Amino acid sequence: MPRYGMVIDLDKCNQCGACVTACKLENNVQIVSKENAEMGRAMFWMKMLDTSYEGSYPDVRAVNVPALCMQCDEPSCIKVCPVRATFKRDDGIVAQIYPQCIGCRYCMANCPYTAKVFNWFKDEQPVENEKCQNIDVSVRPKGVVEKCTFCIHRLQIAKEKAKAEKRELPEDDYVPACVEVCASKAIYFGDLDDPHSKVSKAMHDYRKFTLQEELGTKPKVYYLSAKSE
Amino acid sequence: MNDHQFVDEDEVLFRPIYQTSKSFYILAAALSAVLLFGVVMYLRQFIFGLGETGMNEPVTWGFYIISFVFFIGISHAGTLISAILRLSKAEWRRPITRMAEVITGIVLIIGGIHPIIDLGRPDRIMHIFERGRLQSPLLWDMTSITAYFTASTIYLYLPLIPDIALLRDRGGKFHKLYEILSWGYQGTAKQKHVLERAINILMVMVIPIAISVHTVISWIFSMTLQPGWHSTIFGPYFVVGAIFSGIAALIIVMIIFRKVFHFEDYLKKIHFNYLGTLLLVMSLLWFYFTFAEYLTTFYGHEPSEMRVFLYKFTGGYAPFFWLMVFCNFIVPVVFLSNKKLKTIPGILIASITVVIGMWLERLIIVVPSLANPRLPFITGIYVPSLTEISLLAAATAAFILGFMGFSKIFPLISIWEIKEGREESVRMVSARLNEYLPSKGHIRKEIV
Amino acid sequence: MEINRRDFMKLIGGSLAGLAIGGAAGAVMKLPKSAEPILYSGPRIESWKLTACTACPGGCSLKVRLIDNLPIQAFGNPLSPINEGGICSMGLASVARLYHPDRLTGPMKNVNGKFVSISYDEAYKILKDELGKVIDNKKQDDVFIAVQTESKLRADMFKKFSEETGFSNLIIENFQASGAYPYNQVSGEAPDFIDFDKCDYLLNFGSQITEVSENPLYYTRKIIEHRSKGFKHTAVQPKLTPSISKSDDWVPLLPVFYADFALGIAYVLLKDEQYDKAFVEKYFTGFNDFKQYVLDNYFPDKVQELTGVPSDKILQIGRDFEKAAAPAAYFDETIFYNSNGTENALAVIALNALKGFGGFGKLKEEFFSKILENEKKKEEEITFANLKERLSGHKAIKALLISGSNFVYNSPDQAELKKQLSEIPLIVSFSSFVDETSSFAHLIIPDHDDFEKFDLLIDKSMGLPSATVLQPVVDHYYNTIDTSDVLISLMKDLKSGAKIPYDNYNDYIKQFANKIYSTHEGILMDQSKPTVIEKGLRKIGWQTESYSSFDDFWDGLLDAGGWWNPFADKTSYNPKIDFKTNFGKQNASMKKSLASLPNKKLRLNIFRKNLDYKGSMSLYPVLVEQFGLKWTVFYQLWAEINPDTASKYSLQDRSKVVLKTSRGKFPVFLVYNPSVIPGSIDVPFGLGHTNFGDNCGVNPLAYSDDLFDKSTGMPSFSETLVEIDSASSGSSAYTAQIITDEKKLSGTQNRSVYA
Amino acid sequence: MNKKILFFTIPVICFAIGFYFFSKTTEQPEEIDPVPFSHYVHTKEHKIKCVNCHRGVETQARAGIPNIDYCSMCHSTLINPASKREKIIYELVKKNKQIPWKVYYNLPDYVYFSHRRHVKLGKLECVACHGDMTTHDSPEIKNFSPIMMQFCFNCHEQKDITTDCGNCHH
Amino acid sequence: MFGKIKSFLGSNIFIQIILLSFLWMLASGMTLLLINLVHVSYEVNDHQSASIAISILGIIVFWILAGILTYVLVGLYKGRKKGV
Repeated sequence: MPRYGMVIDLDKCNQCGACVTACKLENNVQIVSKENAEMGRAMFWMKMLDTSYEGSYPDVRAVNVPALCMQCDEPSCIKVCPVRATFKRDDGIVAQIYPQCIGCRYCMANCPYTAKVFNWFKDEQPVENEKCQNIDVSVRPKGVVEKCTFCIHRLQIAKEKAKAEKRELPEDDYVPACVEVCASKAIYFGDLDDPHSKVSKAMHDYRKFTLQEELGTKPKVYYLSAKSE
Repeated sequence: MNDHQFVDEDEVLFRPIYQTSKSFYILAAALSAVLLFGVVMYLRQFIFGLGETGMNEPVTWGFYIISFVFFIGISHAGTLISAILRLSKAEWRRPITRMAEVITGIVLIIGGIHPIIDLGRPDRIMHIFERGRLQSPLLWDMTSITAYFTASTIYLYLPLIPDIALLRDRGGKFHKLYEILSWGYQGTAKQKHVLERAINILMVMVIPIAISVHTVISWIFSMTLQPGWHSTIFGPYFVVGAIFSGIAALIIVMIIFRKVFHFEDYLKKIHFNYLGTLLLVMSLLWFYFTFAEYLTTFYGHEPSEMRVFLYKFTGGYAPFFWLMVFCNFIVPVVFLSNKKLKTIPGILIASITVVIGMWLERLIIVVPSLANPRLPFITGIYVPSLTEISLLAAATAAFILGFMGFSKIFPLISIWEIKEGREESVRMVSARLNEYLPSKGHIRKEIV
Repeated sequence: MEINRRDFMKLIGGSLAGLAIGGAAGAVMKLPKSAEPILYSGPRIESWKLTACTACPGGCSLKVRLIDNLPIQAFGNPLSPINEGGICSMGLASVARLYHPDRLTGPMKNVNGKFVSISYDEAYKILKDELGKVIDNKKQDDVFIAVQTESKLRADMFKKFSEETGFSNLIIENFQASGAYPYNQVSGEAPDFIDFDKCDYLLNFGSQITEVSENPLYYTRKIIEHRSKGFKHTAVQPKLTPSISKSDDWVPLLPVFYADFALGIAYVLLKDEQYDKAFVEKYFTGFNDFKQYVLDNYFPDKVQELTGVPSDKILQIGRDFEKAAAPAAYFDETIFYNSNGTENALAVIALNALKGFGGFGKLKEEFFSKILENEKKKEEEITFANLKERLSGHKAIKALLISGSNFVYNSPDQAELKKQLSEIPLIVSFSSFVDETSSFAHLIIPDHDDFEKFDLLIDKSMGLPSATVLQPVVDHYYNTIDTSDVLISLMKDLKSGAKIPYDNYNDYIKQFANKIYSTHEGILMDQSKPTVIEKGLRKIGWQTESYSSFDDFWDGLLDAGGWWNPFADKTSYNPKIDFKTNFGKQNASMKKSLASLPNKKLRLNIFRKNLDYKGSMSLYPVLVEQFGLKWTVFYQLWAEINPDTASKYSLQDRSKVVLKTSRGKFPVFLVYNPSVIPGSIDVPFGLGHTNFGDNCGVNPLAYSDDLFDKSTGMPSFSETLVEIDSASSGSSAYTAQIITDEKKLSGTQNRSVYA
Repeated sequence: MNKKILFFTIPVICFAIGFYFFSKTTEQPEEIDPVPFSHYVHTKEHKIKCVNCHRGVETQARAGIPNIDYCSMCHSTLINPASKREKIIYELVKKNKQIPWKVYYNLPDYVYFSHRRHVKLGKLECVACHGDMTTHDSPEIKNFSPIMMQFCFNCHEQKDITTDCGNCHH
Repeated sequence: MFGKIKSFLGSNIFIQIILLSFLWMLASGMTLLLINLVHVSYEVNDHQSASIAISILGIIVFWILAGILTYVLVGLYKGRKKGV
């Protein structure tokens, strides 16, 4: 069984935010109304954790970190879910089952990465986007929690293709949207256990770190940065 | 002594059941209006979604969870206190216990509903029963609250039986109801004995359950990794807070009914004195816990913890925090520790501030931690919406209404215990004293 | 217990009521609509088509995903040498434009302030007659054509049109072309590209090179690679943009001072006698005057007091520059967004000249200019400046044709411009939306959406000629028509006997492709990068693939999404340049006032984000949403200020502030940002559309002074002085309330300005 | 007294019933197709396989319903002039007017179901889920075998295929 | 016969028994629920032990409570004065 994970090379990332857009469009993440956005209900499965600044003027540098659900190996969100709506799959992806979720938002309260978002209202895509929704992903009903799934629908389809063509699932067949679009090739994705995969090679880089290691949630999203974070 | 005289004597306690003033109806109407409004607001929320509330990212829990914790806290007034008092054979408990237990009963229902109000998809509540996950603190909660509710209702019901019997014997309205509920109680020795025993068992049982309930509620928070929540003393801290607010609520209720139904010669100054002292003690205890909690945070100086800490002490929630300290510590200590101020009005003021302060404390615990998550980049603001406020009002209204309703069916002060007290306690106490005191003459002075 | 009739009735009634109520409750408890299955009938057959992205000058190759032949998503084409599968936010969002509710469904005629739709023939007739009249009484000079296109071929088509019909006042905004503009002034030709194989030091003047530039995605990859080789990249910019995150060094500097800074560096080179003497005396006419002038005026301390850049910094950069074997001082169109832009550009060119343009390169044989007949035209270019002066002067304009350009939104002090526009008797727009500019039009003949038309985006910035195909993904939904086709038929009708070798634009494209084919060079984009061996084989004239016929090639081109020539050779770029102008004379007063701020005044520095190119963002909700700051400020204009400056004016972080310029007041949400130049306020550009998609926020340009680059006519983005009008002490805890009344405020502001 | 109880309880029970039914009913669209399509005639009489019309079955997630130009491959000429039904489709083909098929098997969009996976890889017969459609001579008015989650579960369990929620729901 | 039943249905004791049975229903319902949850946790095997521990606690408490009430009510019923 593979163990999917991601490595984001911050030294390559040029903070263009294409991954964020790609994520929103790929997963039909709803674009909430202006009022809600101002109330802080904007929904992003992947977001550019915004600029904290290092150094003092004029030698300042901006630190932007693209952050998504860390797909922890020891997820703190699944510990508290009262209805098993979120759980860890065998391939390491932390799934969120929308039809099962009762919307108690306990998992959100317990996610140290604030990676989860909640459907405060019923899905309200602007008319511009209605016609170009991704049909592979369901539109979440109101009142459920959602989060990044490593584009799990892509995995399903890729697997099926591979099976239909009677071959193993090659590394590049399944990558999340954010990885696919990254212009500076800063995001690696794949099987962490497979020693030959790009991602596991990148994972053993000396610059590796994860967000909030001290919590022991064992994120499967690693970051590379020469500056010690 | 002859019966007739007694009935007269306790007539006051029966009066509320048989006589109803106009103001009662007016008040009831007003309150039910508030309640209704709350219901309507909830229906809106149910239809349009939780967006109707002021909650957002990352402040995903708001008023509902706060009032949930708060009301469950209040519930500790009752059963726990009366149980402890019963256990410690404090004679002055007799007129108090009933009200305390009633508070528990009503408030538990209200508190228990709140998590459901808070759900995004209440129509899927059945999922908890189908594929629930017992490891989730929410489920522990569900279990323990149900248990506590059952226990405390029974614990309320059993001491009520003799009074129901009395009411039944008087005849009049609700006759059938009383007949059913009294289970043919006639005060025979055997029945008394059975009742005694049951109550004694319950007494012992209720205390751990009650404590467990609030510990579990505190665990909802302390089991998470949120800064400001992930703390071991949360269990006792919450329990203390709960009892604290409980006593305050109890005092308020007592004083009000004393005034309204003229229970002056049942609820005497001395009762409030004792309760006041108890309140003072709890206040000090609460302060001790709070101090310990925040001192460790501050000393540890862990960055994410400190963000929450500063948010409370100097940041956006500073006003609420300091108001809380003022309400929960300064006011009670001032009013209750000094003889001149420790009058019934004084105690009332103290208790009211305490109730407010404890509500604030729940607020202080729930919101700031969520507003300052571990990743420092995302921070939230929480401004409650009309829906939430009206639902809080509705909950309060429901509480009062419940009490009023109860007062129209059952006596608010357990009559038989009063009677028993009059008949027995002098003898019992003196007997007891004889057990643990050397000489007899000495005792006479004490009692007479 | 016996039940009599009445009881029975009661019972029935009760049960019915119960049933009803129960039913009602049950109905309420049912799943909400959104959770019920959304029905997609149809087989959902998935298909992919390749086209090109036109959101910015880059011209990346897009891979569009269609379900039942409806495009729903766009990704990067992994085989394209330009973006190699990467794509930016704008490209991703672009599909939404196709379905945008505001898209014009057919030609529109402005009948006293209201647009009514008319048939194409009608519209065309009006246009033809009007232009015909103009031609008849020889008034071609009174007609202006404002075009903004990133496609060289489309631009070429317009040039052809102006040639044929004699409408000589043709303004073409094209990112690459305007980048080359100052070169045309001082020398014959512009360099084609930065030669990353040679270049070992990149000094970047104001170009957001990895965000919106000639070829952002290619540059992104290249610069990462470049730096990993240990070469330096220094950025000179007034704002810490994401591009700078990929540079080793940042010199915060206002665009006004670019020239001075560049010459300051030139001084270092000259002083150290480290410049490329051979090149200079060979190609640099008027060098001695230049040298003298620089040595007299630009010693570092002077530059420091002028620009505020510490002299040792200047020295250090100068030394880096002179040490480098092949340094490149790079600039692109963005350098002109300033009233002395051209001068800055010339200074930078001069700086390059001192090192013999070592970092730049040129294609061996000018591949495309062989093919493009109208590209090499060297006479005085008409720019937006001419239009401005014409508008302000009282020489009337008979007609104005607008294609793709939304210059009203993109120019400062719009109130004046709008008045002038409303006086023009005939404005014809080819825009497919009613945007700020085309709202003044009398006639709109909407162009196809970019997913509905043919084009060929040619590019040299990679050091290799490449042509990406822009092909229809769907056949056009509405009654729109390709502007170029309109032009062609106009040419035929207006100029009788005009010999036009193609009957529509697709034909033209095909012919162009045919020329590419006939060279038998290069390969299609359907295969990965050729290996060294392959290149070697090519050198000795081995064709890896050959097409039986042109049609063959054409089909292949469409499938592959483009053509490029990885085997093209490049040469060093060494043009003859001569400087008649001498620098530093322009707007000295402005510089002074910007350098030493008058009291209570701050600089308004408008910066651009990579989500918006010339105000095109507002069409895409997904971009507008992201345009916010720190995920807490959405759909409103914010301003970034240096904490020190803020404390001087006692402004709080995350508070609401009203800024006041000479043109009016506008509210902003003030946020601290330590990277902002002290004394300036940075506000983003791209919000505040009045009628073009999303209209949230404020367009700061509308409030800035009416300044343009003298020769290119590009608007100035960073020379307005602004002062704090009122600062409400709103701390973050009360944002919610603030935002609401800010909305009102901004609304009124807009009205007062646009009245 | 107990009459009162009766009067109380029965409405309550009714309430419960009403509640249950209204909340549970999954209402089926009841309109009849404009084209009186007969599975029987196509499959039994003309020996056409399911796959021939529902072409997606083995290649993609959706089986798909043929549109008019696919019908026209056979129906461009009258095969059996006697048949009244065939005339209708023949007319439609001539006018080249699309048939507004009713789709009775609406999968909720939060369920991922792939026909290819089940038919091609899983080697399932159509009958297994859809029931024997070949007997239907009259046009469909409802989904012949209403498929609930339990239905999937049974099969998955006995064939012991993963019943992991994340596998079908997202 | 029928009359007897009717009178029994009318009588207090019947209603009282119903009331009492409610409590038992609650207790047994709770038990069933907890057992079900334990069963589920075995199905998807996560932390069965925890579930079991919690459920044991819960079940015991509820049964004791039900027991106590029954004891009291039965006791009261038994302990009535004779001849009533």
